[in-house]
Amino acid sequence: MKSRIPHFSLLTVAAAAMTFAASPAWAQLKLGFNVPLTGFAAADGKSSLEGAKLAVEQANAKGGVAGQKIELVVYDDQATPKEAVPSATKMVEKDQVIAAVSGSYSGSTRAAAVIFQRAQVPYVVAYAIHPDITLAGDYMFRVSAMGEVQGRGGAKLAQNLGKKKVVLVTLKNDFGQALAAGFKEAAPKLGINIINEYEYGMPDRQFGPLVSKIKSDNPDVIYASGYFFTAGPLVSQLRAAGVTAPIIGQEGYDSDKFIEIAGPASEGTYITTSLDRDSDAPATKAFLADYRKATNSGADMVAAASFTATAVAIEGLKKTGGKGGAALRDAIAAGSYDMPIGKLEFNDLHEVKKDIQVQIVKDKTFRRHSVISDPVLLAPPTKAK
Amino acid sequence: MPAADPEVQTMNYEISLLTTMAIAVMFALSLNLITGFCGQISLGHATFQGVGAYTAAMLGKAGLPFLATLPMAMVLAGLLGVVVGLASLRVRADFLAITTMGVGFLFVGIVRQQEFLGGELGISSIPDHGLGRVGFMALALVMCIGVAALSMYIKRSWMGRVFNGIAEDEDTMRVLGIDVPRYKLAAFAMGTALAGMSGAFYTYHLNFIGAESFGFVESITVLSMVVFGGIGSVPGVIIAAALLSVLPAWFQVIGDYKLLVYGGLLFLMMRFSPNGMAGLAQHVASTKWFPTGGRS
Amino acid sequence: MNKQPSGAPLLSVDHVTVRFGGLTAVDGVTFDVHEGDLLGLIGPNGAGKTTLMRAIIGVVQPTEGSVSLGGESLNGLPIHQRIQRGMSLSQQLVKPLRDISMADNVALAAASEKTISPLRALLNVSNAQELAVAQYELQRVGIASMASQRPGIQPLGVLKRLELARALALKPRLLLLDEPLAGLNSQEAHALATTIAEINQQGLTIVLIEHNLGEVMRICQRLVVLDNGKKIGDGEPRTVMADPAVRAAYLGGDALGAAAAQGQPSLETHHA
Amino acid sequence: MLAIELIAQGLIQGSIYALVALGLTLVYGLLRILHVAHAALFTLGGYVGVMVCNASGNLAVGFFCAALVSGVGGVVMFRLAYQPLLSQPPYVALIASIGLFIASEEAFRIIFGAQGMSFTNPSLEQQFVLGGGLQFKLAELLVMLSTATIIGVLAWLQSRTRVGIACQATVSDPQMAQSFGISLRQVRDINFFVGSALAGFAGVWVALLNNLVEPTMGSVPSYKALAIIVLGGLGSVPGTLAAALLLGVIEAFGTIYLGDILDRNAIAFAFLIAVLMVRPQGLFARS
Repeated sequence: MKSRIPHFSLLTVAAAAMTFAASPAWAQLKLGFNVPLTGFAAADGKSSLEGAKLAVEQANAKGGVAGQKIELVVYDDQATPKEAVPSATKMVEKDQVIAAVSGSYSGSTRAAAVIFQRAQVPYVVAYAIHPDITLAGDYMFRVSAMGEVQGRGGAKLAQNLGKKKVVLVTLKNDFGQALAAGFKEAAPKLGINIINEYEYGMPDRQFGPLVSKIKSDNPDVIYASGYFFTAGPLVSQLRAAGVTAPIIGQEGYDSDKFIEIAGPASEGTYITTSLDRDSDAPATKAFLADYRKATNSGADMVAAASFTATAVAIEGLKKTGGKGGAALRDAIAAGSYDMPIGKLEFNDLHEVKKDIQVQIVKDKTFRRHSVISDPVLLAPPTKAK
Repeated sequence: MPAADPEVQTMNYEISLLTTMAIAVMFALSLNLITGFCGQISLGHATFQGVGAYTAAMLGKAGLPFLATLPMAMVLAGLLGVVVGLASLRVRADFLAITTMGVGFLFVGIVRQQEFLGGELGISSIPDHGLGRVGFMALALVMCIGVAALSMYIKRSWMGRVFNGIAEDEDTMRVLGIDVPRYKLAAFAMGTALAGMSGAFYTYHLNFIGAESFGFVESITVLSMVVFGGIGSVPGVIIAAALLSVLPAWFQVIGDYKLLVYGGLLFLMMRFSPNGMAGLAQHVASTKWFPTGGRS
Repeated sequence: MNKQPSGAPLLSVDHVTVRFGGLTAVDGVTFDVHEGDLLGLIGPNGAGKTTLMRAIIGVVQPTEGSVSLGGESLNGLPIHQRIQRGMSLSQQLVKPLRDISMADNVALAAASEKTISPLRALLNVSNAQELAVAQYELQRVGIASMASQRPGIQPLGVLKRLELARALALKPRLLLLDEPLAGLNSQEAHALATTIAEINQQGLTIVLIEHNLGEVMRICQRLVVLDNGKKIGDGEPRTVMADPAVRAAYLGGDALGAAAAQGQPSLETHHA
Repeated sequence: MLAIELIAQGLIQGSIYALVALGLTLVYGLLRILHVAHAALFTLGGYVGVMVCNASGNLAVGFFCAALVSGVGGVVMFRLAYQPLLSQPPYVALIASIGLFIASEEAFRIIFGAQGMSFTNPSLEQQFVLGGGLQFKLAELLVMLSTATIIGVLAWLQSRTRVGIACQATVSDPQMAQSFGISLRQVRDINFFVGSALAGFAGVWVALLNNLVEPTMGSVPSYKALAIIVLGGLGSVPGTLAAALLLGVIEAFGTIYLGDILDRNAIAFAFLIAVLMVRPQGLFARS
């Protein structure tokens, strides 16, 4: 009754061969990079990798650091802690990276942070916003605003737009929750009344029930957290059901794909981000042009943040002449940087205090709307807290 | 933070890999008890690893030492296992897989909403187990060997023989006077308790857990390990779990095609050797080198 | 050596009725089985024999009436508890466990004390004692030579004997046989029927459902005849078969009925 | 008024579930295989629909090609993957199907890119305002309409035509059907083709509703459809339709009123497990 199993020793031989493949290592300045190339976060991973590669290519074009070329050692962590731990350990031990950059989400970055801190390898985080990351230790740096800070920025924007009744639509992951926490913290101080909050999961694309409930709430403004692949459908379904209240999003929306998916419904959507398309700052303009030339697609927030994090690490290496460890940590901490996402300076918790760029979608592209720079409201947490 | 002396430091990668392997083997063997020995297909086994992981994390943060959280993790996971076992007894055989899958989604759906379990942010800054990296790995390996030995013992005992009968034909076993429901519950209880243990080790290995790490994908992965190794075959499951758990790390070199190869391997193994590696080894042994034929 | 019917019956079936929706498969059947009997339960197809057997073994719960073993009612008990109380069933469709040897199949039945609970089963490993019992039962049903082989490659006759050996290994007080001779040629049927008769003479009470009237007439001391769920005959084989109601209901008055009426079944009897 | 809208949204989501689950019910009823890779055909349909529609500018052609390609894909998957495994225990086909599903998701990502695809000019966007402020996109109305017509036609085919009866006979007793001269291979091919085509068709609808197809769009349907065929009672077309619509409505109300206790998937499976505890054979199956 057992089916005849054909002779298949080929399968066992193939499995054995896999185990011995190893990557050759040359004497170069190795910069580690963990990024989700597969799994649910692969879309952001792709942009993040492009941004980091661009920064390394530009640096190598200008002669690298102290005569050595910089090599980006890329690991796919599928945005999960289970993959991030072995990747980070391997980067530290086998590849002996001199510094590392995170182009991944919070879950994997938090797990990797502990390992880089213990190995005293400076770790510059692009867009993962969980507070625990910089709390892991003094070798950790973050170039984008934390979730709570962006949330508070969103509340300030709602006040600037003169809106009173707001409905929160929160993506159920740490990014969404941090943004909601920030918004709820600032709203009462700014006279904004949160009439309702709804949650949705990462795989959700159809928001019919949510949209109907929001329509019945009839808010002045909607503060909805998400990424372009959730926000695109959400915004178009809100408009399709006749909800006209303005929608405030965040850096997760910040990609041309959002406009492509939501189509005409995306017109007039506000987002709090740190990449200003109409910026006249040379660094931003140059980055937008170089990125389009390198990938013939528009840059998004994730690419800009990853480019910035990589560039910050490289500038630190330039200052220490290629030396890592504590010297590199102090060099990065002390530096001030003019990057595509704004002028950056690290506070004692190695968080950055920078303004929030408000963009608005006007005839199918992101345009500058305003800048929010309230030093008190947008102050990142410091070590003391 | 004093830098660990360089010599030990370079071994951390292998140590963490070995620990990951030991935990994965423990977890796969625990499912092998339920699905391999007793024939009850579970598509939600990661739930019980999750119960063990969260129990250990909460108790650990409350001050209990790691070794004290271990038995508690096993007891709680085992209890939930019995409850799910009881529920699954009411359901038709071919619905069992889908019911256990439902339990898996319920677990993730409930845990990620509870604030005291850390909600979406999960639980972090779990105190260190205090055994040192090498000591923790050694303990994981010892427990893993213990579970393997227990599995081999059960397989040779009368319980193993009854499980094998239930897996093939429940009705015949009832006619032989076997209390089939109680045996199924015993398999569920033991399997889920051991899964809880692997969960406790998982927590202290990664010292950060979230509800997403015990979802449907993980339940499918561990079931694939058992089936890939050869359902019911203890050595087969051990090898498959060890290999597949660190495959992503080895496959870094293929990078982009990692999951494609993993899915392809699963399909090809099932298509050409349904009894997994154990079946393959048996087939190769019985024809090529031992023409007298081992067990056909 | 006809057994004197002792006082209390071993198995008593009291007004058992089984209804599925509108259909009444078994209708108020009552009969007793005494220690040492070899009772034939016969009737045309669809008479309700198998349903009655399933009500006795517990696969089906009777709508009315009760079944009791050794004076103790079995109503509501699951199958395994009825088996543990001394009842044993050899199924019509033989289903041995295919990836273990014939001896192991029988040993599994012989280990009933050790497998009474999962914990006790966990604490017991050795099967030497059970393999000895298996060897004895296989020898008793005449297939000891194939003890170490797999059931998968055996002919139906051997599998039927394996089923019987497995039922005996449970050391039952009452053995229920559901059409053991079905599918066998006449020599195999005759040999197996003889074995069944010998086992009965060694003291085991047996209830036999069977279509092979020749063998049933030969080895059974008593017959119960069912038709459309009702009992229409109970007593000595010859007197029961002579009863016109039985012949009319059962055989529709064709040739075989005539032979039975002459009272000389062509096969010699084994009544010692 | 909100309740009406929630029911309507539930029916829209339910229609998509029905189209996906229907194919699965036909396959499971026939072969007792947990065909997880069925969701890969849903994704394939989505991609083909968008590409053909963008290229030809005609949505109907997109739908037709998607259903056709997915249908053929289903039959090929049956012949290559499941046919040889029919004699094996059920978990073998399950794991083979899961392997196929994982590989297909990755293949979509590698071939079509991780960022997903959208319609160059999305159609069926026109708004319909019904009484009481109810506002729907044309696509939302049409998905319900087309699901109802398709399932009506299918139910009619199953009960009135020779092919339909042959399919039902094969589901209840394959050996008996074969003895009546029904070619099992033909019936299985038809069922796989129709079931997979429906999944491809549903893929295009989801692409229209969200204006987005992505490699992982099949992950939710891959397990939710399994819950639906269990609820609907295996192999029964009306049962599956009813279960799919009911689950859609329950999820619609659940996400609003139970949102902070359970997430969307947990609601669906809590409902499934509750039903199975009360009626082990499923909601609509005869016991």
